[in-house]
Amino acid sequence: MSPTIRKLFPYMVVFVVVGAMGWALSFGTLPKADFSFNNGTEPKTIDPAKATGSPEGRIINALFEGLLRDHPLDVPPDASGLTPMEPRPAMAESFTLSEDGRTYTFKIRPTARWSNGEAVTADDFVWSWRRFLHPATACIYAYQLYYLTNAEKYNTSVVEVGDVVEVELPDRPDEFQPFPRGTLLRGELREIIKPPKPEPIKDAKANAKALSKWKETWAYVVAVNQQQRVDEIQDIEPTVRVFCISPPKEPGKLAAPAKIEPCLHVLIDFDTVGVHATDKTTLVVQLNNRTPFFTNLVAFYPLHPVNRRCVEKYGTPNWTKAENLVNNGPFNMQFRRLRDRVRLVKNPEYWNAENVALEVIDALAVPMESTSLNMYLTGQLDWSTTAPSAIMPELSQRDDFVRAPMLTTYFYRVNVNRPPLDNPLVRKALNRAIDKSIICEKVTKGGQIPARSFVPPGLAGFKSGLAGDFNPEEARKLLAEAGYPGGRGLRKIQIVYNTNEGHKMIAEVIAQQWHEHLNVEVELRNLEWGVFLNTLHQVEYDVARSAWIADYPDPNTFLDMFVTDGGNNETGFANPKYDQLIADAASEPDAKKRMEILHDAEELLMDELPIIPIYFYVSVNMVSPRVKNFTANLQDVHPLHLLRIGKSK
Amino acid sequence: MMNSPEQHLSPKQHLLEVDGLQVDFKTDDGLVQAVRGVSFYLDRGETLGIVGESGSGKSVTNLALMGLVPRPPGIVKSGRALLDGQDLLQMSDNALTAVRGAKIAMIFQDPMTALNPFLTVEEQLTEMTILHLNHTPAEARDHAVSMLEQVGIPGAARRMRDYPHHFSGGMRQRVMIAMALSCEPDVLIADEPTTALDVTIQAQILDLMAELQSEHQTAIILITHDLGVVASVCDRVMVMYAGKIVEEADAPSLFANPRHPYTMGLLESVPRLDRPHGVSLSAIEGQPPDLAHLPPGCSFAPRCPYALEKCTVEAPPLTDRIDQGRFACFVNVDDSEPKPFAAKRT
Amino acid sequence: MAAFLLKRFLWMVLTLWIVFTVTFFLMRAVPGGPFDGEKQLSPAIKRNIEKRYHFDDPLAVQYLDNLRRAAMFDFGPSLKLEDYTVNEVIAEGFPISASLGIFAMVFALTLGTTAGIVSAIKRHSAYDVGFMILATVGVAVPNFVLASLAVVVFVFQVHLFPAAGWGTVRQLILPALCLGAPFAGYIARLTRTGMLEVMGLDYIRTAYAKGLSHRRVVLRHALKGAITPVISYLGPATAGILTGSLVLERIFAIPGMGSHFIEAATQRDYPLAMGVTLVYTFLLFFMNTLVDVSYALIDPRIKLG
Amino acid sequence: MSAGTPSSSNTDHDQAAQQRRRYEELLREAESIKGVSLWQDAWRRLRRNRAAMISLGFLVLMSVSAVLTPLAPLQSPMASDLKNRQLKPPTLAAQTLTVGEQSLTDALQKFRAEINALKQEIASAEGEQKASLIKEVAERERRNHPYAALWHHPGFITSRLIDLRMMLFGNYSIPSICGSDGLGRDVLSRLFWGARVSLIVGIVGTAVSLLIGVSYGATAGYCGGWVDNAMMRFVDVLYSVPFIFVVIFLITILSQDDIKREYLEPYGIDQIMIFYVVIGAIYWLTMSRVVRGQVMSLKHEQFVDAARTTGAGGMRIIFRHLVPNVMGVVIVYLSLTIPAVMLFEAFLSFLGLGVSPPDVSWGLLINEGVQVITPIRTFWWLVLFPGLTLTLTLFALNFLGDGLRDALDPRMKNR
Repeated sequence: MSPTIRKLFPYMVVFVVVGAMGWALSFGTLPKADFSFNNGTEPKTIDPAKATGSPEGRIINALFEGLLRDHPLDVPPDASGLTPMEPRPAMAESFTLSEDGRTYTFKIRPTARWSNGEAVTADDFVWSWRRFLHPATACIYAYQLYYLTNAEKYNTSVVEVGDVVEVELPDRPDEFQPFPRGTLLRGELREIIKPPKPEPIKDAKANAKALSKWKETWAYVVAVNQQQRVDEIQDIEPTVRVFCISPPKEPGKLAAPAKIEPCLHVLIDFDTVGVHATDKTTLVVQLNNRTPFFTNLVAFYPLHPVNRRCVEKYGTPNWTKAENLVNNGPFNMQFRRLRDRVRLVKNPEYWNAENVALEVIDALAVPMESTSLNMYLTGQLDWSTTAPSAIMPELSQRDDFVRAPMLTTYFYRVNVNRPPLDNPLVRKALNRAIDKSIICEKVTKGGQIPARSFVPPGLAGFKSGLAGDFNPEEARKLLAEAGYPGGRGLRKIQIVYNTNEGHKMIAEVIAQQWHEHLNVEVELRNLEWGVFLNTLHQVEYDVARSAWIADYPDPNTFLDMFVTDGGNNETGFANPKYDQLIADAASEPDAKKRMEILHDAEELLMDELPIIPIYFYVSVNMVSPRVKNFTANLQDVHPLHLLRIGKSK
Repeated sequence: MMNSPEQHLSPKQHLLEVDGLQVDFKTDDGLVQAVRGVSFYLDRGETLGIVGESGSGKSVTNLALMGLVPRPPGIVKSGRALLDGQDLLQMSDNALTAVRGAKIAMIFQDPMTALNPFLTVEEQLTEMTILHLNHTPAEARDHAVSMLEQVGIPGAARRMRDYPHHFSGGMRQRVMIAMALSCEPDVLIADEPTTALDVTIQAQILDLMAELQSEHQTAIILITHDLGVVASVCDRVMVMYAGKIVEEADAPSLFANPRHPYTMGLLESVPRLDRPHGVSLSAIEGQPPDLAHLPPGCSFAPRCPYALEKCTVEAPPLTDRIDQGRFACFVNVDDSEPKPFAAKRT
Repeated sequence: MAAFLLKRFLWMVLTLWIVFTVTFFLMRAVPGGPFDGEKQLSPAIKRNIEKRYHFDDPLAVQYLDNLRRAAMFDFGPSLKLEDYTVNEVIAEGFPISASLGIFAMVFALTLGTTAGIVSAIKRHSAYDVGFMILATVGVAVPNFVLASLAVVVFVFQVHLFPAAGWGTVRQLILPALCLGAPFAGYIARLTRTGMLEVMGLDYIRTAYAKGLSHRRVVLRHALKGAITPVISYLGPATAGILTGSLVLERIFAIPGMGSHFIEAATQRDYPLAMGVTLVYTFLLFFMNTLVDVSYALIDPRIKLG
Repeated sequence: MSAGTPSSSNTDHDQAAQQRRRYEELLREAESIKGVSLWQDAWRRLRRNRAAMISLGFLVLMSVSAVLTPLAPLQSPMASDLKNRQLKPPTLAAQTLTVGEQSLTDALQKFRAEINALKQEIASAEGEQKASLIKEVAERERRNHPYAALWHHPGFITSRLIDLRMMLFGNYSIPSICGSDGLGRDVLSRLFWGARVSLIVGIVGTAVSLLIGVSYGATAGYCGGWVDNAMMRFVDVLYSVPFIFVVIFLITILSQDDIKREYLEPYGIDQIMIFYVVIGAIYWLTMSRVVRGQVMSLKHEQFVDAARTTGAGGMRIIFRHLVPNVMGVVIVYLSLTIPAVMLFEAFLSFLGLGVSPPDVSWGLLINEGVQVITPIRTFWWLVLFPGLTLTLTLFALNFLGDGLRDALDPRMKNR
């Protein structure tokens, strides 16, 4: 290399460094928002259908609006500081419920508008719910609509002979996008031709996979009489056609009455699902059973509508980009910076825009509790949704500390298939050897409530079934009764928890209590989140830390988890009596009686103890005194459009 | 005539006057007295050779003149070194920078490491003349090319842009010489300039130095332990041992008539064509003394075949030789018999 | 030069391929999949998702398919940040990590070399002792401790900087300083040692003998030789800056790439983890190459090859 | 010697003998001057470096106290007292060892009495009953031993050390002069027990890297040619792998329950060992480069040729002749790797991938401390003491490393 280059080298370095620094500084400074809050983590998605967590919920509730919306009652807070919430008309200006409690008729508000100025219609809801339930959208929360007639069948692609079905042909405009869809054919399902069932495989996971693969090779014989392309439905001459999702390579093997055609889905016709638009502003919803909490569900964000044109034009995930998004809530998304913030600005097209006080909101993603607190204390945040537990006692002395019970339970799952934990006496002993009050008092320190039941208190009309409380003497007796006097003969028990300082401390305390009171040897195992979840699903643990947040304010959201083979059971617990009680409750028309049945179910659960409840969460919020209209409630929901900035005292 | 000490000290007559120079080093082993009261002079245009074993203080003496004794651990304890009437040892760092390179230049032993490997020859040559002669870069460049041509580097203009590692050892020493002489200094200190070079190249370099000396009237101090080099180049020779001058004389006189046993030892250890065949070379027995723990008396005494009882107690002063010169020994070597060596531990 | 770069490029491709392969199989060997959520999915829906992301193909097919797409810089959609593709995630996070890294590095280099030179020149002085103790503290204190303490001091005691967040220069300073501190310490020590070593070399004596001023000798003659160890340290330092920022991104709520990696790994977001890993590999390789080139630029004796 | 012994004629014999004597004398003298070996010389220089000596003393003290922790009258590192001692600042209030309500000595006495009673029963029992009783005793020894409540799985040696401690100090234990943590555990005791883990992680992790790095580097350097080329290219490639991520993967996989049970536990491998291996696997790269460079420059030295002429094989030359000669550089590098490894452990603890409770390490302690640094209230003792111990240790290691480098590098001799 020539000396000239070498001589220039230091200057080049300086030039590059200065350039790099200039570039690094070029990320412009943002104008300050009216109101900033810590949303916890980066929302996984702002697609209402796909979101599941509360950070997502806060953003989606600001961007979108459902038929109803949770609104605090205009009453002063009760003794525990709670203001009850009720679902109030939002996109729907009113609704009626039929005599049998199974048909809701919603009237869409004529002033309801999308952010692009178009009117929100009943069809938008039908389409959005259809997308929500469609198996290709793969929504985790789809079961929230299983109360609608045939919704579960549609979602899980179950069809029976005699059903009217819709068949989607593989001619989608964009094969990777489920919407817009390909040509839909409708007709009656005449027959399902099934190839021989595969041999069962020992490994449950592999077996399930093999079965669902096998299911894809079924051939469906359909008498097609309707065709739908884009939006036009045509009645056509009935013809018998045969469809298969993955057609066999040698078609001769299946004795089909016609040529086997490939298709993407064979689902029960969505027209049979209980949601219809009778005109532009009328939405009729039919339910399987009387469902007292259905209005809560309707206000829940997964059921918020999305704009069909927007979704179909840009596709997933591009339609959620700030520049593409069409929404109907009180705020629009100005921009979104990954792991930094979502900036919301007031939506002028919102029907109730005149009552929305905040113009610009920043939803920051600050995952560390201490950082969030620091930012709150220095005025970078007006609302912090978490606080470090070590200084809870100090924080709770402050006026800006808002604490309220929550519909969330912290509990330990116990693997009931593994000896010695298969013995209910052992589980009872373990439960009674945990001093839960000291955990709440000294470890979590946020005013959490020691739990003796699984369902948190505060649900109107529900009386919890209780488990035994802390009593080391009794615990020892139970353990001796189970055949392990003084803990002898009992093997080492392992507690698994996911990486978190709080979980670790609780596990350490419980381990010590079990050792102290029962002489049970305990091993702790810290798992990182992915592995932890897998361990849970495979039910490959002894005792695992868990928590459950209510999806809607009803005991059912807690109790129906533990039906035999329930998706979220994950303890191996199976009790036909329990299953029966849950099923009875679901079809019981009388609200009071239903609550009694649920009480019996919980009593049974607390007697069997596949789970050991530890404590009920409280929501902890630090809210700047200049923020008005912030109310504490059981769901820890704080609608942003109601907040106002006032003068601090 | 010129051999009395008083005249030695007269400032007007000599280009460089060193008087009572003492340099110490603080080391892990204690205080090392590297130079212990050295006095000498240098005239314009003459070549003074300094010989002695490694560690005898010859390099340190000259580094002290340049103000280059590493501090710490070195300290110039006392002495004067007058160059044109200015005391080099008393000068501030800033004043010294004006003298170094401009009035006294230095060539080092190992041309392989003495040039900065990170800079081109041009950069290294021109920065001196820009500094001392106020050359513009263009002038400095022309001057550098002419200097390189003078020292006999072919294609000088082209090679200016080369780095030291592109040159061979001899060429590098030529570059060093060009650099040292580029400001036409009064004194050139050459610290073993040929030791690291091939024999054929040695001669070339020495010739070159002699040639340039006659051209520029530069005084040269040639530090070496090669007596052959001294014999062929130097006007005067100074022999150093353990930080002291043990003998000093005109080159021919010294070779013909060494007065100090150490000088004799040195001369005997050099192969000579005029020596009868079969007589083996004799090395000076024993090891040079540990400068941190010098024996009392003459520091050569433990190795000296002529040593007297007195020598181990009292250090001999420098006395005049019969010809021009001085030596430091109590013994008249012509009258004494050397004793066989018996190792004496210090 | 061109031959060197070409050779390097080929090595980089090989390295990226190895990293790709190892990461691919390692990720799939780790238990737990991307769709194990807290709430269980019905098998039919799970199957739908797996089909969409081609997780039902045989592993070899997936491998080749992913490799083909990765070769075209397409890592596909993120599985956990559902509104983003991996490329978008990297495009948003990388500039932030990079600017944090640049500032930290500039700070570390400026402070480190200055302190190192001063220490070496004023050897055994109070400056030297002070700087070296500070440098060692910088190296010895874990940076999450440093950051936590810095927040308490510089945010709450002295109201100099905002507590956290990203977007303004003031928000950048504190994390950059915390990130750069250990590197500044290390660089200071390297520079000092290098300087001491170089100052004892013959050519420095030559430079002094030429009558150059102290300052000129240090800056023009000694510095280049003294900082070569620093240059070669910059390669590994880049790796350190990358992982160091991971901790600081958490503490200072900075939306860089570090958190993505940890979360992608723990949540089994295969495409994102792959994308981020390959970007980091590329970055490391790029920096190492840059270091080699600058080494050759500074030291004319070194031939690239 | 033969060169100096002329054998031409008898008349020369005396002269030859004389000459030989002189040579021998010369040789002796030379030896006396060389006198000290490289290591002695280095040690001499090191001793003069005050910072390095203080560091060395500190580290020795630290290691000794870590080894002898069970012997020290410390409180239990795991017994928590949420009711009375949660997050209490440093105090001088006396503490004793208790198990539940009673003191440890009482509990021990009671326990021993029970065991003795059982043992007597064994003596009188027969057949099946005897077998079951023996089993019972064994289980009680393991499970119901009062130590189990206060120390996490003390091994045989640790238990005996605790026995000795009980004999020496009884129930007395040092007050919580470093405060107590969020679960009411004594920080001082946790620091000491954490030192055992952290120092072992540092030392063993580094030792693993040493083992791999030195073997690999020495082999590559000695073989040279294409072998060296290939081996070093491999290292180059690995240099560009973002290892931290690989580590996170590895640690999660290997700590997986089924993998652990099936592949690791039968061989007595636990998580902490995985940690060592993984760390060794990262840090060997630089080590191998350093060693290779040294070996390359040494392998043409005469002593290697000499060894070769005596018929030593490649392996023998590498490990017997070359490796000892590169130890100086390696030791310096080691003293700088240990701090890096300990910091890495702290980093992993920050990510929640460190040791699992109730085991404790400094990284874990510091992380717990950092969690409670808040502007509202800071539990300073939770940060200060662990932070200080770790920082001081790393500090000492760094200074010692510097000192060693100066001492072993002859060029730095006079500086």
